[in-house]
Amino acid sequence: MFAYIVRRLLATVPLLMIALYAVHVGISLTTDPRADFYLCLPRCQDGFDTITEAYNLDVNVWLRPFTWFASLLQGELGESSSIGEPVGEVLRSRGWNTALIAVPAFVISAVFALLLSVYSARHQYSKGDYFFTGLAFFGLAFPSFVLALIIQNVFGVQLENWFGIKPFNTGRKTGTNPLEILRDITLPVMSLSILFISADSRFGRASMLETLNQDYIRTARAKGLPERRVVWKHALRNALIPLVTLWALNFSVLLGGSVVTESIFSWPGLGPAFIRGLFDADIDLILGIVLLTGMFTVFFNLVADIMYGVLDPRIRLD
Amino acid sequence: MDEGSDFDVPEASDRSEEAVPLFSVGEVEGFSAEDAAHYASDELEGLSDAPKSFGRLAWTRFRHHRLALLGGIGLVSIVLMFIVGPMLSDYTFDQYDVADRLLGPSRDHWFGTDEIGRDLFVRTAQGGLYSLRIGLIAAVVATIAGTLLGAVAAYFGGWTDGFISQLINLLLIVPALIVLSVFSLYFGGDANRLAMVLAFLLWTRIARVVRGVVLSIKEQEYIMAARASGASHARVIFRHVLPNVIGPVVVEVTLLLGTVIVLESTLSFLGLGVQPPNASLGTLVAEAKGSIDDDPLRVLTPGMFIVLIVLCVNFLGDGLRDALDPRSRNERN
Amino acid sequence: MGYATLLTLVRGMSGTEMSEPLLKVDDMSVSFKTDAGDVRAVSNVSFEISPGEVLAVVGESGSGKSVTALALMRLHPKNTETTGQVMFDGMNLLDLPEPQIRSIRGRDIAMIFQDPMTALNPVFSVGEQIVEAIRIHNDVSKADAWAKVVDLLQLVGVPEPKQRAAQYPHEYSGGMRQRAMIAMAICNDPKLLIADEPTTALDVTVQAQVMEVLHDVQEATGSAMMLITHDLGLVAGSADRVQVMYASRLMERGSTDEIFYESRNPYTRALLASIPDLESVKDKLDSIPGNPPSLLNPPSGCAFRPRCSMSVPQCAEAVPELVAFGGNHASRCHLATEIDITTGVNA
Amino acid sequence: MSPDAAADVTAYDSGALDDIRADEPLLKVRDLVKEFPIRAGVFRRQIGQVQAVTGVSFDLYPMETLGIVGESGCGKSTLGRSLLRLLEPTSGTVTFGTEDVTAASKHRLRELRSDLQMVFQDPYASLNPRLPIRDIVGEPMQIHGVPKKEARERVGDLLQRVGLLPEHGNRYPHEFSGGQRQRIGIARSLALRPKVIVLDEPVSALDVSIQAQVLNLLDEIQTEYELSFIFIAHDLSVVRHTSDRVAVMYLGRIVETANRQDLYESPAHPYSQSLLSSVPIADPRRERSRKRILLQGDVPSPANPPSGCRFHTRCPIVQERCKQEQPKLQQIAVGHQVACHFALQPGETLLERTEQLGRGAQVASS
Repeated sequence: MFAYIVRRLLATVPLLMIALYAVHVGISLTTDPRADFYLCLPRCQDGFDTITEAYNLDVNVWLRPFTWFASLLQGELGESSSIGEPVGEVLRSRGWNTALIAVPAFVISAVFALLLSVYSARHQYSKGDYFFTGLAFFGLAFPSFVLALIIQNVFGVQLENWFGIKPFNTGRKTGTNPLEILRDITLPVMSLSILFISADSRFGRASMLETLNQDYIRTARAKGLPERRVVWKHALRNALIPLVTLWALNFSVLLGGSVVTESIFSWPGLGPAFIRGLFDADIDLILGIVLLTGMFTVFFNLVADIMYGVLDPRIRLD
Repeated sequence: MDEGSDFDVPEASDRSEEAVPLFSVGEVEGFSAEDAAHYASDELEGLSDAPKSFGRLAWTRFRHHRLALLGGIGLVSIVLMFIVGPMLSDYTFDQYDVADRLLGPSRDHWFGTDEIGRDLFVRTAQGGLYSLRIGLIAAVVATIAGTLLGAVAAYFGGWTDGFISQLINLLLIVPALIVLSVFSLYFGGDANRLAMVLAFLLWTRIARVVRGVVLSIKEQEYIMAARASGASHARVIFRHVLPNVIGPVVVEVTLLLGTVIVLESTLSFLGLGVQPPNASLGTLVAEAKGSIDDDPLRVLTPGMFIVLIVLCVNFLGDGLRDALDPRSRNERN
Repeated sequence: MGYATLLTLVRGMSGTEMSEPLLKVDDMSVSFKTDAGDVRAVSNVSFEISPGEVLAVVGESGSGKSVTALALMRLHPKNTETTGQVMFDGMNLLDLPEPQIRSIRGRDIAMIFQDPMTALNPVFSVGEQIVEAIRIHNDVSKADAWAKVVDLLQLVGVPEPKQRAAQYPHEYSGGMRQRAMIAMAICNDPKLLIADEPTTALDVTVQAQVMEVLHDVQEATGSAMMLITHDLGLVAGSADRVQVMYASRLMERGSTDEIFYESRNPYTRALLASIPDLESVKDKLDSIPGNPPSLLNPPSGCAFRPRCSMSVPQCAEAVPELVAFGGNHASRCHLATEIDITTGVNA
Repeated sequence: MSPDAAADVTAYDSGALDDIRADEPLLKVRDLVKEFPIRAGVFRRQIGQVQAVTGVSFDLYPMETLGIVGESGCGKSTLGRSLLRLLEPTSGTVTFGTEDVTAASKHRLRELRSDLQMVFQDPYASLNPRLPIRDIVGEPMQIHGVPKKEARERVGDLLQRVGLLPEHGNRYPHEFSGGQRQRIGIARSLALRPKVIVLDEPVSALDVSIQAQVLNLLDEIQTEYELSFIFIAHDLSVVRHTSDRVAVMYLGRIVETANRQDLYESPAHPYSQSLLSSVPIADPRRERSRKRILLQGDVPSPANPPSGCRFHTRCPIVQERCKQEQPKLQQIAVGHQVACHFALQPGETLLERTEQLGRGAQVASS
């Protein structure tokens, strides 16, 4: 088991490095933090040199990532130029905010998607199945920004216009008591959940249907098991196997910060920081976020594979 | 091809039933060597009028798929509206009139006007076409690249397969939107370059599907039968492998088209995609989002067009999947 | 061997005396709804099984033999309509409420399926799956059930049953899995065992082992058995009575000897004649021309008519009735009485 | 029956048979071995190999049918495919007439395939679903440069010969039943006028009543086209019906070969006897009076075959020597070879031998 984990990490870490390298070179090739200084050059030579040094701009573009890697090895992530804090600090505080909506959204979407998949698969071609499948189709067609804007407008603004009540906040306030936080997170969590439920429930339905058509389900029924037990014990455990990978992917995406939803709800998470970093050519911040999301992906994929082994005895991890 | 086969290939299973499909629809009646002529003349004719090729059969199944038909018709009407609509309008895409700013829908301006008085109907139509164009180019490029790389990986196996699979993993490791944002901000711009960036990220989906299909086709007995007849590798690939890949690829392309349109509009919404003076549905939403509280319709109209287009495309893809996937033949009742 | 022959004889005799059948299927029809219309997979089938007897249901693929078994257990797919009556223990299984039919499944009637590779759930150990079958119908502790599982596995010839019980299906070979399936089927001493092509997926030598086990347990428990198969060889060695199905209908039924030596049905006779013999060589096999009919669009009258060497104009007009020949022997053929039973493959 | 059966045989001839006499074997197989690598891990390293076929030798004579029987995993299908180099043999030779097939160049192999053909087991998987029957049957001729017009006519003739109509050429595989598809597969294999056809379980996917049709058809075309068959099957009754000589395989090796009569009436290898005794007979009286030998356990995995005689783990008359020493194929009568240290004498049954060894009780049943 331990050997397996080590081997997996050894196989994926280089991939992560290549990705970071590509992002670094890509940004370096197309931006120059000294852009403003070129116009005033002889006068502001000092400032020009300071930035050149700070960003190692005299090093060849293709070699520049290695300086970054070198400082990474010493635990240094650099300083975010757009926010003005150390990248590590930005990732920590913003990551916390992101987690505040990512974890509930993940849990809610996983649970609902699972319930809907089981329902739709058990009642295939029933009215309820058509309804939920239709809804999922509809939800899948919504770009996240359209959905978030609508939810923000309806629940954050129009409720107040129509009924004079304002149950939810449209962004992160500073409150720390649980009720405040609940008011803050409801709308972004709702937006994210709807998107993920739509995608996962269709996948889950297909997986569940395939499992319910297997011979061993017929065997379970022939034993005299109640349908509830056939579905929740015999079918679900098999149907979960492909879903686990999907969830791992979802969770790492959510934890990496959803750029669109967080921006729309003015949520001080990783997403808006990333966008700002992009426009300001804040290379250290971008790399920090790519590193973080990449690590999440690697980690949760590993978790998914271990879960595989737990769920399916045919898979041996060694 | 043979060198690559590992030990799960060869032994024939000893099944001895399942000879006649239980409910084959176009079943031909029986023949023995002796009285074939007699049988065929009266039994065969009544059952099916024309030989049913795979394509024909798929088309029949597709026609019976109501959602798919709806998707197809919807998509065609939206595109027609986008093309014909602006011709009927008195306004053009970038003609502005500050006196007419922020008008609501009227007979003159069907969807109203924006902050500098441009006609929103014409802008929506043009933006929609622009979105579709990017989506199509990206989907086509991703499909060609994905099909080639996926087929090559599966057909040759070994190190080629390993390399391409790792490339796919690489693109999976960092979330798509993050990479896309970086690349489209710095390499994007006009429609073609944005489409290339999108395609660069999305070819992996096609490649994975094609790789899987080719791997399973490679093991089919008809491939071995063709080789037993003396067919060359080229003949096997072009006559026996690729035609059987087309179905799954077509399905995947339609689904991909939906994804591309959503991704493009998202990027454009974030300001990372289409740049002014061009507009796509995503930028139209972004332009209007500031005034959403006073005038939600201006956000909803382009937003809903994205939803409608993607919905139609997905319906189409779903129908094609049912029509082209032989396994789903008897599933519906 | 003598013992078995004796048993068959005893059963054959007692069969006539026994008045109360265990299972009585009356005029059962099963149809599937498909895109292309309704498909009748079983048409007006009636039969009985007496306690302790082995009834073989024989037919080619698509003849409706497996559907019959699934339908009387109500395990068929959803888009199915079943009519008729299936009496078991004084109850009609076809309109029993769901909880009651469930309490019969696995306890009074148990099934063994064709493909042991797919019929066991891959994610639970073999022991767990049998324990579940025991505990769903009996109020016993897990430990007691587990002990019984070990005994059962021993009984069906799984070596080292204690260790094997904790293993997963993928760690079993094909033959061992089918033994485990048998253990699961007999764990509640069912009155009726339905074996649906129990050896089709197995190699010949393993097939012989599994049939042997099946027989031993059937005799040991005194269960009746409905053996569904396409293999007439299997039937010859193990059935008391046989019924032959073709294109959804029962074509002929009778004692094993009546079917093999005195068949009064052209289909049965042609089927027997088309089997290559292991112990002698013929120049040319007597093949049946044509193909089994499409159930979607069955021929008028007798379904076998287009392939039958004896057909007369009458065959196209009406579906023949079952003609009885004393005892349990009956044949569905207009010409049943005219068939010369002294000629034939085995006679 | 077919008017042109003998007329243009030479048109597609590879020429490999020009110099052999009629009583010489058409196909000589010597020490054929086919190994498959077992790979594992991220880098797909080879961690071992499966010997699917181990040192198989036999001859096939003109117009003869050689049956190859065995249980799943015994390597019979792999053997069939290796003969035609559809799987590249690991070692050994296959000589067709005067020519070494295993050494032939790719180009020459293609020519040779006009003489060596194959019919596959699965009538659903062996026909490309996208092509009309006309193209499926005509493809070999297209590849080997038969003029289009002639090819079209011959496709019609071939379809008619296998019991279909020329008009069926326009139809697609899914419109046919299993038996009809198998006829189409046979028509395809006949297209180039081959000398040898390897039939890989040609009827095992078919219903009994259809089986007989196809077997009769095969019988007819063999005489008509003067073909030699290698008939691979697991069904011993079918093999008895079709074959002149029979080879029994177990875990990659031939354990016994004999002509049909000898093999079925006095099998000398304990495996052959138990295999025969396992087959149920469709005759209740004979079945009741039969004594059956039950082998213990399943066939071992070919990835890890037993030492010595590969059958020793299941053999009811196993001796110490069998575990150490691998028996060679030895002649025990004319044309009858067996690979067993303790082969059964003519007329001796396995049951008698086990009783002699005091093991009778464990193996016999009725």
